[in-house]
Amino acid sequence: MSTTQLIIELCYIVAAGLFIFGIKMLGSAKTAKRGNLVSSLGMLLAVVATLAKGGLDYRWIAGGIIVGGLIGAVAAKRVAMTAMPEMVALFNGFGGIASLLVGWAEYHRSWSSGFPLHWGSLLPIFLAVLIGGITFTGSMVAYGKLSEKLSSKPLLFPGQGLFNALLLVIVIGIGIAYCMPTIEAKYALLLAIVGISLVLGVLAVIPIGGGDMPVVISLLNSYSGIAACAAGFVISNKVLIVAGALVGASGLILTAIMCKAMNRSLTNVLFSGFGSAGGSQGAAVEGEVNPISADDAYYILEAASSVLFVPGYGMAVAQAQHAVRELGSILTARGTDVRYAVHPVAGRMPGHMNVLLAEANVDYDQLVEPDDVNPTMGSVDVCLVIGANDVVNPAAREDTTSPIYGMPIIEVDRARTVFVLKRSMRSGFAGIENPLFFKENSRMLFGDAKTSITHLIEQFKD
Amino acid sequence: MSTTQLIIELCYIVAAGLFIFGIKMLGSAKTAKRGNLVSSLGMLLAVVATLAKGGLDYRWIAGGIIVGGLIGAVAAKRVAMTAMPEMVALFNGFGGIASLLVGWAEYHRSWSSGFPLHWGSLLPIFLAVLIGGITFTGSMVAYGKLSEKLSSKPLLFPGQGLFNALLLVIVIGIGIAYCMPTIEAKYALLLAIVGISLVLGVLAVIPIGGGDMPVVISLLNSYSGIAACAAGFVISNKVLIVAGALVGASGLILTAIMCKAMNRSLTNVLFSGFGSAGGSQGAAVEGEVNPISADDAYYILEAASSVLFVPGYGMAVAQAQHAVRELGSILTARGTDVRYAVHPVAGRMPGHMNVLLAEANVDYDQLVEPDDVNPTMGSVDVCLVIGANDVVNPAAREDTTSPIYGMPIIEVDRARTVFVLKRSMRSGFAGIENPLFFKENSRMLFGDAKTSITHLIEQFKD
Amino acid sequence: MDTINLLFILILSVFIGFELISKVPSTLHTPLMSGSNAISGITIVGALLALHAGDAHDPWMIGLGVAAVIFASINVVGGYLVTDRMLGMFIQKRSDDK
Amino acid sequence: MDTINLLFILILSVFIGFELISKVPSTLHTPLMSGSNAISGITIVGALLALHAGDAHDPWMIGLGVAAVIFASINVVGGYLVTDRMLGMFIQKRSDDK
Amino acid sequence: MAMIPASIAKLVKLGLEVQVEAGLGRHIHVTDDAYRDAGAGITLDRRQLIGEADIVLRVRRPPDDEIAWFRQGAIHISYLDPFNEKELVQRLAAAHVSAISMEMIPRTTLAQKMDALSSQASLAGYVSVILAAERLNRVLPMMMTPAGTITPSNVFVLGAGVAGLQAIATAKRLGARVTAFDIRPSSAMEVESLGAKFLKIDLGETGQTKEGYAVELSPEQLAKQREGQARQCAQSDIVITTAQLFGRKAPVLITRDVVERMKPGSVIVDMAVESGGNVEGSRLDEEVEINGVRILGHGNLPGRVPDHASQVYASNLTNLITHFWDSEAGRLSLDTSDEIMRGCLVTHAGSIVNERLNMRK
Amino acid sequence: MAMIPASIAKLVKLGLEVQVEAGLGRHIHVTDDAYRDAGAGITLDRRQLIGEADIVLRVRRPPDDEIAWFRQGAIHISYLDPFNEKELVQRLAAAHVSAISMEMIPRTTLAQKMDALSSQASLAGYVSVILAAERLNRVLPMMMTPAGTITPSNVFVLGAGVAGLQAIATAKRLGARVTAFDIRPSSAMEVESLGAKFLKIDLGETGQTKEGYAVELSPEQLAKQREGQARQCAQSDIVITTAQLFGRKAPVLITRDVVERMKPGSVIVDMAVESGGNVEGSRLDEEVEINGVRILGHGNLPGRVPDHASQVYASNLTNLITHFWDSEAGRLSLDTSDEIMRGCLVTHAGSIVNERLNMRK
Ligand SMILES: NC(=O)c1ccc[n+]([C@@H]2O[C@H](COP(=O)([O-])OP(=O)(O)OC[C@H]3O[C@@H](n4cnc5c(N)ncnc54)[C@H](OP(=O)(O)O)[C@@H]3O)[C@@H](O)[C@H]2O)c1
Ligand SMILES: NC(=O)c1ccc[n+]([C@@H]2O[C@H](COP(=O)([O-])OP(=O)(O)OC[C@H]3O[C@@H](n4cnc5c(N)ncnc54)[C@H](OP(=O)(O)O)[C@@H]3O)[C@@H](O)[C@H]2O)c1
Ligand SMILES: NC(=O)c1ccc[n+]([C@@H]2O[C@H](COP(=O)([O-])OP(=O)(O)OC[C@H]3O[C@@H](n4cnc5c(N)ncnc54)[C@H](O)[C@@H]3O)[C@@H](O)[C@H]2O)c1
Ligand SMILES: NC(=O)c1ccc[n+]([C@@H]2O[C@H](COP(=O)([O-])OP(=O)(O)OC[C@H]3O[C@@H](n4cnc5c(N)ncnc54)[C@H](O)[C@@H]3O)[C@@H](O)[C@H]2O)c1
Repeated sequence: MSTTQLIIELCYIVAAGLFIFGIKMLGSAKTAKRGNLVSSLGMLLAVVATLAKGGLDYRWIAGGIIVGGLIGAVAAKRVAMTAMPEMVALFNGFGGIASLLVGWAEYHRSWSSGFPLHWGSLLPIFLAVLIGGITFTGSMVAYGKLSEKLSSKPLLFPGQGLFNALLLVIVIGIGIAYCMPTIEAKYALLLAIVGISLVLGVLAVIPIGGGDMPVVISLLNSYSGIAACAAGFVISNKVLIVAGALVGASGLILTAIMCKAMNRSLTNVLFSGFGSAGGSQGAAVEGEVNPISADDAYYILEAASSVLFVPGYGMAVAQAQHAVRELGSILTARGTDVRYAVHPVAGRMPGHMNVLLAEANVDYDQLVEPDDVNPTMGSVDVCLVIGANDVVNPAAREDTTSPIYGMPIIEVDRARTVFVLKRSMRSGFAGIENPLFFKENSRMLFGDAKTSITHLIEQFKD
Repeated sequence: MSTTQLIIELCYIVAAGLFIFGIKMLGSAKTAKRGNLVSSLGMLLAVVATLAKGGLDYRWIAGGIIVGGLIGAVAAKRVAMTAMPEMVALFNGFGGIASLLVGWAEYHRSWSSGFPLHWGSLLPIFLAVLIGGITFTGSMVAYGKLSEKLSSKPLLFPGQGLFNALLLVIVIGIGIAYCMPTIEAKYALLLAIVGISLVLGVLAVIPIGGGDMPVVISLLNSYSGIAACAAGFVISNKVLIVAGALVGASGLILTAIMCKAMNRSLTNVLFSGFGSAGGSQGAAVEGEVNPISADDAYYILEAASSVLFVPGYGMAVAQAQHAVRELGSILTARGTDVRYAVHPVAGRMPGHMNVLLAEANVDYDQLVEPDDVNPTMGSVDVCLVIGANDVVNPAAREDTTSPIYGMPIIEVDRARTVFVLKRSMRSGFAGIENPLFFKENSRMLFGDAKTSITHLIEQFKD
Repeated sequence: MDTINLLFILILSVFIGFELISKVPSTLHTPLMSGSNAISGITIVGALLALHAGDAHDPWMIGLGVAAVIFASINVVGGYLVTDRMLGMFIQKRSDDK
Repeated sequence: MDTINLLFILILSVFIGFELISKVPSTLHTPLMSGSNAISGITIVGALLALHAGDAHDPWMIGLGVAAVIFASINVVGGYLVTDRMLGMFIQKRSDDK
Repeated sequence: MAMIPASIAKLVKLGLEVQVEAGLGRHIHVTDDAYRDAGAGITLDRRQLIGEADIVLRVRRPPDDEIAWFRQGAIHISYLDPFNEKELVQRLAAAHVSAISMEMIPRTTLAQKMDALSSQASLAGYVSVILAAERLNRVLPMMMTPAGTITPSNVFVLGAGVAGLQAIATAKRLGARVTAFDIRPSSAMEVESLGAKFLKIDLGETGQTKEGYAVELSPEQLAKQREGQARQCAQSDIVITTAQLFGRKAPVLITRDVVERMKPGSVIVDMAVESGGNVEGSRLDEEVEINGVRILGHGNLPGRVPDHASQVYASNLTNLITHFWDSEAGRLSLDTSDEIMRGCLVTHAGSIVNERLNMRK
Repeated sequence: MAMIPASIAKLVKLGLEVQVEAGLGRHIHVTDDAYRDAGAGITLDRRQLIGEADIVLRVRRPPDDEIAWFRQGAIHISYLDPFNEKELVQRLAAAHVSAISMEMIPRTTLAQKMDALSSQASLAGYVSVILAAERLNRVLPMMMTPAGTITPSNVFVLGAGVAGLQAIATAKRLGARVTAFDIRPSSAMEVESLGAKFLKIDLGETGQTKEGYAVELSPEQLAKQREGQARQCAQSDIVITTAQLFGRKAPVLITRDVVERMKPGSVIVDMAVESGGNVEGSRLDEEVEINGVRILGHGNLPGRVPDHASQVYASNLTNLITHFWDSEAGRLSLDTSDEIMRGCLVTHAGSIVNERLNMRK
């Protein structure tokens, strides 16, 4: 190995390390800005090392970099704060198409030189092109939806799911053929792959509503990492493989986190065409109880900007008041708006909740009565119902035959998301069923209230 | 590449993955047992894959594995629970010598075949032999000390540090010579390296006291990983490299953690010959303040089995009572013995601490008076002094000229470790200096008491 | 052998990628996405290598290569800059809070 | 090139190693040490490979190889078993607590 | 206790015309002018006041002589103690007064807002502890002081209904060690939900009416209970008894010999004194001292915090009227198909209509 | 208040012979036998008791006629109020009695254990709140009930010394909203250390003696303070005043017009009433009502929890004797080179030896 080559490879190793540190640092508020710098340093190093390799067509390269760099820089500087997510989508799409082009170019070189490639090289080319293509058009559609150049509504046509699946099967079939040594006319196959991948990208994103675009972009971002990784295999370049794999893997994790914060599953985001089908689906799940784990609840709570605690007799039984107050303080410290709604009959004596909350040093000013909080319930992101039952029973509003019909309740069911912390599906003092537990925006966090809250707190600390 | 070879390599990849999961799982109580299983599966896979390679001398191999395996199994089954750490030391030493032998054998093969090796192979051989040798004898000495076959006291002779350093320099010199293509008589050099490495291992561990052996074993364990890694480079075997590097890196982290839990630095463990030099050194650091971070304090607290909280006016000012109680509950839940020592004049009114601790729901039964706790202070692992000052001032006992001489205090300075949580070095109500802060077993955890305690709590949660 | 090595590297990188981030505050979701999007622009290295001096005669190669370089450059440069701006806002907001 | 690949692999592994454990409860220190000690017995793979059939004529090679295999086997087998016993005690103790 | 202006304003807003007897709010420092500002008229003559009213609100039962003043069909809402005041009830029925008894409001979740027993009992529970603390010769909380450690006082609460629970909470707040006992099966958890200790005495099967009230114990059970409690009482500095049986005489839980075994200087508050007393020797509205132990038999404990007692009673009344107000007809609907009304309406249209009352006869 | 057996046992163990006047512990329910069991002798005749004693312990100053009964050189330990009882001090000096004044014990960390002012003030602070709560027409804590929300009462504590702080703590415990004010610079932090609010009034420079006592305010400052407080008082349901100036008359902080602006039904506890009172119109041992506001002027508040008051006072005395006991000589060492003894010894060997006292003359 020549010394230059050695140095280049060492630079790649260092660059890979810088990417690792960069991503890690981006994950925490304190170091994020520096993390971005570190990773950009890694990029610079990788590019410089590559250029040092020699034998490249520097004029074209210079031209390309200058043009691309300028466009990128201007776009990044000009974009309005609010339009940043769509700009990221755009950039991401460009990364995808670049990977597609790299794969294509590599095939083109072998084709024009007449030197046939091994399947070990053809497979990565196929993957780079396919995933790069999907990423490109998918990102473009996402960009269009976010910037409202396209309708942000999900666009559905009958049989769409089936059609997409078919297309995918076809392209994979073509890909297999493409890799087979016996099959000729590979260039045509490649072009077919390019075409189908571009179509697939559009079709995959079109049916998703604008509100879910951030998740989609994050997923596409992971894809573009995978595409880069595939491109790395095409040209046997380790830094591409490492960086691509890092982005691919961490992007998947980030996507999962974002889904959790939206209280959705990835499948649900990708395939439900939620925005349009939401209504009917909501009715369909009625009568179903949705349990949630403290781990998952964390992501939703973490993303909330307004949280309402609704304590009841169960909080007293669990003696969870201190834990509740602590969770409240943590949220407050993070800038979340936190209040405690005390229902007059919560607990087993008048003022039961007051005694406990005062013991735990909850500020009197944070306590609100049902009448004060109900009108603004719609703007509450998360309601934590802590061992309360009768006092949050929507039957009091909805079911004229209910023995508590007409009682003013805390209308937690009108909050965006409701967590109900209790041990089982048992009823409360009044002995009546609570339809709240079956509402679509309710999540049951089963277990002793103190344990559950402590769990939630633990999630916040590390 | 042949298909067998491909499969072998894939097995190696899987084995590496199993090691990664195994170590990760070993780090948490819930999964540790399964983690060990997972990693042993990885080992099995790696061994089987290697055997599948063909062309090996299977009779000798079978013999070796059976003999070694039997010895290992019997030793592991027979060893008394209490003697396990020394058994680990022994095993670890064997791992080290095995790496040494692998390196040696590889050199021997090239030597006997007359095919000279490149420096890129000689360097790993040198490292494998050197580190393997140090690990071997070092571990043996550690074993001897722990099993009390050797005196567990540190053994020192004058100029020892200098001598060790010299030896290290010499062996590195020889190593460089060994790698140089121009130098002949490499076999002699190798034997010299073997010899010196064995001596070095003994000399490095002999001066360390028996109490520090766990840390030493952990460090040597990391070394044996590095040796295996070097051996991996010798034979260009990836699974060796990965597994060795994993053990080397995670072993270093574990060593650092163990040092922190002992409130020591690694340098201090390795070079102080602490047990013997401790006395004089103690006197030397008098008058010095040792600050500590909450992160580091965590490791000590985590390892404590008996903790005493000593609240004072500062806890009241910081309104840290809830946080203190929470930390107490966490410790109690982990099986730590937790008490709260309330000094009669702590705070600014009689019963000041009682009011606050009662508010935070600290059980009356956990409160102790100075008279009760002082006699058993020697068995307290960690004393957390939370914004108390005058009431823990040893001047009341030691300094006849002190204005508080004769006052009964809480004698926290007699606990194994004392953390003093306060914001500065300022004095308390009585306006007098506190020699406690300068004691060797004291660590100042500066900052607002509530913030510090919250920090500590955070460390416990993840 | 080389492919196996690359596969090894891939697997290890994926492991690292999965370990790297676990709990990201929601305010950082977008910047993190944007930052790692910039990293995925590493494909620029592939683009550069596509522009072999030896291929200068083939306009197709040049076309594909230059297009790849341009797109990748946009991704890299734009990605890093936009991330930096986002994080700038973020830090500003945090100091405003105080 | 091969060495570079191995170096790449080494570096990535070291990264993973550093990330793997962060906060280990003190009761697990010894088992963890013991468990990873068993892993460091991976050098057994090297020992096996040292016993090439082709070297059967050289008693030195056989001696070094067999010794290496024996020592490494002790490390591996003993290491895993002793770790397992330790963890057994540990789990027992924890269930006793309840 | 009396109506407060804020509640009057609510009634006026509902469309009622409200008249207030002059000087009504004197003892809670509310002037006639304040009522007038809230929209009420002031009437000097009580006879006229009652004679003209469709609905009469008051705290206690009407004196016998006033019953004649009512219009036929008038509604009278107050405490009535109908199980013991049989004669009064008959007289009200005879006068064709529709009488609603506040203590008969069912203890359901929906009826809580008009449940005066609960709201008053809660205040009484608080007052009982304050009163006991004031009379006790020690302090309640623990204090570790330079002059030695002051151990926390022991408080024992017998009967953990609404009043008992509030007493527990208040004593806990003051730092006492609190133990409690009750015979209802669900009460152990309720006591522990306030962080206090529940005394375990095995009485065998005990019951609870569907209304939530305790069922009377058998004599053997009662004996067992007394025995189980005796030691706890002896250790306690304050004992607060709240045990009541709805509509019956309260059980005697603390006999004289138990009192005598208590520490001199301790205090007993007998909150059941008005319905016969839980403590042997307690006397209504008196403080009896036996062997250095003070037994407080103050009736009407909520009356010691008249401001709040008035506030909550007035709210209960207002909530009741609001709940049953038929704004179209402009009158109170006395429809006994409603569970709450069926529970609390005692007399109507010339007869005694209450099931529970009729059953008990 | 009286000596308790546990303390006597300590003294006996130290080697002292202890005689107790018969019937001493009656009001704290301690029998003579209990004292006897602890090792004390019982003497019926006080004259004999005093005449034979080397050390006499009591709570209050000796009556004038008893001074003649003392042996020359006898030591007398009690409260003396020496700044105001000049004549008494002179008489004690003349009788060659070595008098130790409990209120003159320095407020240092070391002397805490014998500091009776602190230990009694602490109890008094607790009692003041319990008393006020008992007299108030409302409850202290917040309660959100079906019959409306009961807002927490406002408590305002003036003077945050030992008594004030304990009052703050007790009121906080009961769930009140507590605000406090004091003129010592360090007190804001002390108040906040109990979770209460400190009222900010800018008085300019205020001081604190090296003993920790407040320095008297200038008339302008006092005026400023009164003005700053007035609004807080008007909002408060309970006001507790504890402001004292060591050895001087207490400042008048609440004038009549402020009282008149308070809500009827509120309560003021004037804890400084014995040294002149902080509240205009308060009278020692009386409850005065002005415009519906009750002003409690009870003296000797700790006497309302006599058990604990006795316990801590007895500990203080015992700690003092133990501290100065010269076991070799078998007597109390009256060495005035000791800071504490210098502070509290008032008369010795026929003359008044106390610096602070002599300075003030
Ligand atoms: N305020 C008063 O004066 C008073 C007096 C008497 C009765 N009440 C009545 O009590 C009721 C009060 O309503 P509420 O909503 O406060 O309580 P609730 O309706 O009685 O419901 C309490 C809920 O807490 C849950 N729970 C119990 N222990 C728990 C634990 N350790 N951890 C988590 N959850 C636990 C129970 O569900 P799981 O069993 O599934 O965990 C139960 O459904 C009203 O019906 C009211 O009328 C009030
Ligand atoms: N009990 C009574 O009745 C009474 C009454 C009056 C006076 N005293 C006197 O008060 C003293 C009580 O002793 P003590 O040990 O409790 O207190 P202390 O000696 O006064 O010391 C309190 C310490 O707390 C620290 N601190 C203050 N705020 C803090 C915060 N936010 N976070 C962390 N640390 C904080 C201060 O150090 P930094 O400034 O460095 O943080 C200070 O050194 C005795 O001298 C006693 O005589 C007692
Ligand atoms: N639905 C609601 O919102 C609501 C509101 C208030 C009360 N309640 C229920 O009403 C019921 C009665 O409450 P209350 O406070 O009016 O009760 P109460 O005043 O009738 O009796 C007080 C307590 O004394 C207890 N008692 C009776 N005999 C006893 C004995 N021998 N020893 C010890 N204790 C004895 C009772 O169990 C009760 O808890 C309770 O079950 C309560 O939960 C329900
Ligand atoms: N060293 C110790 O351990 C110890 C023990 C007890 C008390 N002390 C100190 O002794 C000092 C006196 O305590 P105390 O309780 O006996 O005081 P005190 O009874 O003499 O006075 C009570 C409070 O009234 C305040 N005051 C005076 N004039 C006032 C005014 N115009 N307005 C408002 N407040 C006014 C004083 O500052 C004091 O805090 C305090 O500084 C206390 O910290 C120290």
